[in-house]
Amino acid sequence: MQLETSTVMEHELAGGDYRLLTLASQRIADAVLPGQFVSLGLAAPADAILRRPFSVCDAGAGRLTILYKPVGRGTRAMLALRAGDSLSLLGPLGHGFPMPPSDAAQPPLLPVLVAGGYGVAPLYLLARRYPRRGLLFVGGATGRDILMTSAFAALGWEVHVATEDGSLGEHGRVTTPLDTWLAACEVDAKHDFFACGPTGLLHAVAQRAAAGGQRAWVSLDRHMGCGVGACLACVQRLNNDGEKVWGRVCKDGPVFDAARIVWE
Amino acid sequence: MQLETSTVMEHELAGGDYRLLTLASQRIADAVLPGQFVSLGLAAPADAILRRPFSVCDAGAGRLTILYKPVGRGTRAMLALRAGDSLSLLGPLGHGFPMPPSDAAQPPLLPVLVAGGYGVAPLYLLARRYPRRGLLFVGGATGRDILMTSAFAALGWEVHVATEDGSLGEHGRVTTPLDTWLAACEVDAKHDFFACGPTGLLHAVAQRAAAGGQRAWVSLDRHMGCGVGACLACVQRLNNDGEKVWGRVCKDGPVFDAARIVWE
Amino acid sequence: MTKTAAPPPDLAVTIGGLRLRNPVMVASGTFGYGVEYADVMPLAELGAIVVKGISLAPCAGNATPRLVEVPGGLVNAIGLQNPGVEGFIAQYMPFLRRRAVPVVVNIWGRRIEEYAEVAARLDGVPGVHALEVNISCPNIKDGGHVFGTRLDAAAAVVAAVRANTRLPIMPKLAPNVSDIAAFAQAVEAAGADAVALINSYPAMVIDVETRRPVLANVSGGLSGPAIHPIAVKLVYEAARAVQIPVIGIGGVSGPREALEFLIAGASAVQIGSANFGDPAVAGRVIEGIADYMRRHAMSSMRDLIGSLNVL
Amino acid sequence: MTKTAAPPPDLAVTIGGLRLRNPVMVASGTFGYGVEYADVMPLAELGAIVVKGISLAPCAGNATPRLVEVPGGLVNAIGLQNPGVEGFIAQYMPFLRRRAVPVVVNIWGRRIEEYAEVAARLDGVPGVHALEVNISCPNIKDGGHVFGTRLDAAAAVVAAVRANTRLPIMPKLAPNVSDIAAFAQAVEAAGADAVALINSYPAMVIDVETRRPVLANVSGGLSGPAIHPIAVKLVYEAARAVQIPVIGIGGVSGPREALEFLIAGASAVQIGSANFGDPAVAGRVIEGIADYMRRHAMSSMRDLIGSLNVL
Ligand SMILES: Cc1cc2nc3c(=O)[nH]c(=O)nc-3n(C[C@H](O)[C@H](O)[C@H](O)COP(=O)(O)OP(=O)(O)OC[C@H]3O[C@@H](n4cnc5c(N)ncnc54)[C@H](O)[C@@H]3O)c2cc1C
Ligand SMILES: Cc1cc2nc3c(=O)[nH]c(=O)nc-3n(C[C@H](O)[C@H](O)[C@H](O)COP(=O)(O)OP(=O)(O)OC[C@H]3O[C@@H](n4cnc5c(N)ncnc54)[C@H](O)[C@@H]3O)c2cc1C
Ligand SMILES: Cc1cc2nc3c(=O)[nH]c(=O)nc-3n(C[C@H](O)[C@H](O)[C@H](O)COP(=O)(O)O)c2cc1C
Ligand SMILES: Cc1cc2nc3c(=O)[nH]c(=O)nc-3n(C[C@H](O)[C@H](O)[C@H](O)COP(=O)(O)O)c2cc1C
Ligand code: FES
Ligand code: FES
Repeated sequence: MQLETSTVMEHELAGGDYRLLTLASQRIADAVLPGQFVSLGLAAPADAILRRPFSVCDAGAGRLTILYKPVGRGTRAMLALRAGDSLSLLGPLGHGFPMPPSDAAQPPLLPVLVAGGYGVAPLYLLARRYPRRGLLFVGGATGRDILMTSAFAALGWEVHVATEDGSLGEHGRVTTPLDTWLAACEVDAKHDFFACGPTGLLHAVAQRAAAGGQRAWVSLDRHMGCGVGACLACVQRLNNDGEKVWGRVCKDGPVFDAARIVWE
Repeated sequence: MQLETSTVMEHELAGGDYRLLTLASQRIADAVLPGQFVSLGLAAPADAILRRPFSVCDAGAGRLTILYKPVGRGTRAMLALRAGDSLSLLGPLGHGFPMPPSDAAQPPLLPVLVAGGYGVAPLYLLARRYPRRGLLFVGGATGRDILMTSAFAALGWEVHVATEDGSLGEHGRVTTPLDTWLAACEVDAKHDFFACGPTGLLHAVAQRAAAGGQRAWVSLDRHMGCGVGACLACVQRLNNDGEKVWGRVCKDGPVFDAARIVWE
Repeated sequence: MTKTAAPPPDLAVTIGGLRLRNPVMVASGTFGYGVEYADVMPLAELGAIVVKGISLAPCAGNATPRLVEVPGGLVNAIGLQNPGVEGFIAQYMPFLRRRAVPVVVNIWGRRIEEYAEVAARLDGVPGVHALEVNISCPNIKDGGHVFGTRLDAAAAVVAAVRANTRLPIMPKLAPNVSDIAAFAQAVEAAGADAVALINSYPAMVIDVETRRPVLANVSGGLSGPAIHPIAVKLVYEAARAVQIPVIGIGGVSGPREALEFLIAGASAVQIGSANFGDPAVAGRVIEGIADYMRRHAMSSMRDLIGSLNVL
Repeated sequence: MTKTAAPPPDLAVTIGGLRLRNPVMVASGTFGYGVEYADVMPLAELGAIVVKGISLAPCAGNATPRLVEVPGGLVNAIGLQNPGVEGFIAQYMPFLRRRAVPVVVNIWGRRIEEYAEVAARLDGVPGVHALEVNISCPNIKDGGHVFGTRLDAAAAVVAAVRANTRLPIMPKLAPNVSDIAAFAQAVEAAGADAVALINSYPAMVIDVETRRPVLANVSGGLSGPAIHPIAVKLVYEAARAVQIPVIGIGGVSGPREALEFLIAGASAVQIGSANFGDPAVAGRVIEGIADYMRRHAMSSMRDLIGSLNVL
């Protein structure tokens, strides 16, 4: 974990209301692993106390990109950031997705990514670094919430889209194309799920993984205080060998084995 | 008094750190009199509660200009204002300088303006509207604090400059050229003083006016709450026929007859 | 979002027998005597105006500086400068009487007898609709605040005022107590028709360069958004403790904060410091409450007041 | 501005016999157990670290949501989640002992005997330098806060802890009392070595759209810049009332707020919520105090502490 003063390099529309913000980073960009996040210290609004957490969408060579959606005071203030502006960057934070060693004897299982909205962000870094290509299932309310699909396709990943209003891809939730695909899989086919998005989506993936005897890794989104494990604001109930314990989403997660999560 | 949503038309450097900010105003610009002020409601910083008061430096034809110096949180945030930005404008506020009726039988006395720093602001509007030309004595710490002198000169006013570091005009306080001029005046010459600037300057003018049996009008600068006379934050001790009373600088002033002020 | 068919929501509330067209008042000391802001905030649109604190004799207030801005708030120590009750009636009531706005007079004293006397003088004055009894001003050395932090003293002031007026009376409570419910109950038992809270919170600002207090009075009262979450908690507790209406004050700067108070159990709210930043804020708050009620299909304030769902 | 010739100012202070290299601590509950922030804020630079509140048995804390941001502050209701005193010693003390930082353990209980027992277990644990006795947590239903708002209970807790430890003890006072001086004096008389104030202020936030409290615990504690002017007043009053050192807490987010506390009479300060926004804030505050002392030609903290000039 490092604290850097970082400079905005690029800030561009990513589709819909979403923005891609690229920051210069001396050390965090090189250290970050897929599924980890950073927290931004913003100068505005002046009465905001907390940093804002964002998954790292892409990183390397002294650059780090996040994909964000303006939803509240902090993210709306971020819209005013321009190239050259500086902000405080803390990271990498938390534990990301488990990555198979690239030199493993066994090839990794087929990776199946499931995303909603800005959930594609950590999955894109995963796709870039994963030793095997796989599939991305991505859903959203409308076509405006479907982001970065061509970037995944450019990496050679197979992309399936669903929107609730049917404006892009299949009509329905992301589980519609996912279930179609699962039904067509061989009965004993093994794959690993990686998911990021709204809780309902994560839960749906966890259920399918459990039903099929597969593993699923889900990235949780909780309102955070410190982002580093110190304040205990972001806790999530986990199963710990039958006992229920609190996990800190910021430090013990944000990525958890879906089987450990107590869904409420 | 009106409350308007106003738009920034121009925002330019006025010399030194000072800025001239010109706002579109439907009604306040036409109603304002020399020495009155407006208060700006700023969106940033988000945790600022109060509006910020500024003398009106120029006004007319739907435009209103203030001259300001960035000194604190609010005025520094104002530096970011760009043409097209909107802000809330309240005014005209307070009572300004007494203006002789332009159709009076008697010509008005010679107006002698004395200013320090942004004190030139209300005096410029006065100079523009006064039925008789006169003199401006303006002082500051350095030449960077001497503003708008060519604008006064262009109106045909005689300008005397003094700086404490001698970098522009005479070396010393504004009272140096003022006293030289006063000494050269005929003994029974009558003139009216109008002053705006730091309290020491106002007091010095008041003393000279009293000594010479002249009238002096001084514009006070007090930290304000409401700016409209409601909160009683900005009060100043005044002599009221021997009795000491509070005057509200925002409502009963900011311009007062110097003879009424209890200098402390 | 607006259901155009539905009749407009009725914002009227009744506080101690006094009917207000809406639950939004402007708070004492922040709106002068109404005349100062009348150009930009039509008084007739307000639920009520609470005027600056009035005492028996004229009061000069504190030395200056009297006010300082802090992040998210103000600290003030005006010191209750006012023209005295007779001066107030003579100078300001003629103007206020001509406006269709209920006038609540905020009163204070250094001794209980002073409160009683001010109340007596205001009883029957045309245009005065209610008395807000300030037992919580942090800015006068003697009296004022001590009444608001001692149960017996608080009750005694209210009883004395009660005995001297037929007007509805609403004591204004101090926030810096451990058990606000006890104070609300004490003044209810002493005859209050409603209870208003909170006054500004005792606070202090130091100029570190000069190592002097910024305010001439050394300390003052904190108001504004900074104290709002504290006020919501106190209003919630007070509203659960008494039968009389509660008036929520502290940090209202838009419809959201007003709605929080109402949902927590307040029957009305007051806007203080926010008037300085936006003189028309009261109008915005009234409109915002009406919009909210339309969106949530509420027809009267009964649907809103105390509608907090705890669980 | 810096006088290069002058020797560097000495920031050391002594709190109840414990010597701190500077007066800047990090506050309980906002810096975990040190390990969480150690990468970015070297622990050895701190005056001391105050760890998250520790109870006798492990405590699960409250349901979520536990924290909400408000303008100028936070409202939290973590509910004192902690691994219990033995868990704390086993899990965190080995790490902390290896760091050259004084460790202050914040302790709490639901009954006086629990406080006493936690204190006894920590007495003699290597690396534990002092106990901060939390009698003011607004977030647990029973115990905690009630001790901080009743004089006799506050004194009783402190006396019980005193009887069970040789470590310096510093009770942490509740802000929502009318007479902070009385509480400071009561705990001083009961054997406190120093007194820390303030804890977060009881507060509440309502989601107006759902008409539910935002926090699962219904209410929580307000911290951050919003409460700073309140804390300065309370620290000023406490410091004038007692002989023992006072530790100022509440809204420190830079050198200026820390200096206000010190000038008002605090011998040390704690930084809480501001750690979340800037994990290196404590370093900035320490540096800022040193700069200030250089600019004002102060050589030791004696020149600064209580230097307020009230005419
Ligand atoms: C690990 C992680 C990764 C993330 N990655 C991304 C990402 O890649 N891209 C992205 O766009 N966003 C991401 N987010 C979400 C992002 O952090 C938030 O959108 C952002 O913090 C919102 O800040 P704001 O100031 O705009 O909104 P705020 O104004 O702070 O709040 C937005 C909304 O949340 C509500 N809210 C605020 N605090 C709480 C609380 N304590 N409890 C309940 N509700 C609350 C508010 O009422 C409001 O409706 C991530 C979050 C986490 C935890
Ligand atoms: C009638 C009038 C006319 C004015 N005209 C002009 C003008 O034409 N041009 C111009 O540049 N300025 C003018 N001013 C001054 C201008 O209003 C201030 O410079 C501005 O409000 C500062 O705001 P800020 O947020 O930048 O500073 P702030 O950060 O609010 O404060 C600046 C300084 O003042 C101190 N301060 C703040 N509040 C108080 C208080 N209550 N008591 C004591 N000290 C305090 C602060 O500590 C700081 O040092 C005028 C003021 C008045 C009253
Ligand atoms: C400048 C100022 C003057 C005040 N004067 C009075 C007063 O005379 N009587 C009174 O009861 N309250 C007075 N108050 C307190 C307010 O009425 C109100 O209770 C407090 O400011 C909290 O509300 P707010 O956060 O909306 O400002 C004053 C507040 C301010 C800021
Ligand atoms: C998330 C959080 C957790 C806290 N936990 C504790 C605690 O366990 N024990 C305690 O005495 N104070 C606790 N506090 C209070 C702080 O130590 C401090 O007194 C308060 O936050 C005021 O300081 P600040 O304004 O600098 O945050 C906590 C505060 C926060 C914000
Ligand atoms: S956000 Fe503080 S522990 Fe997770
Ligand atoms: S600033 Fe409020 S009365 Fe002058």
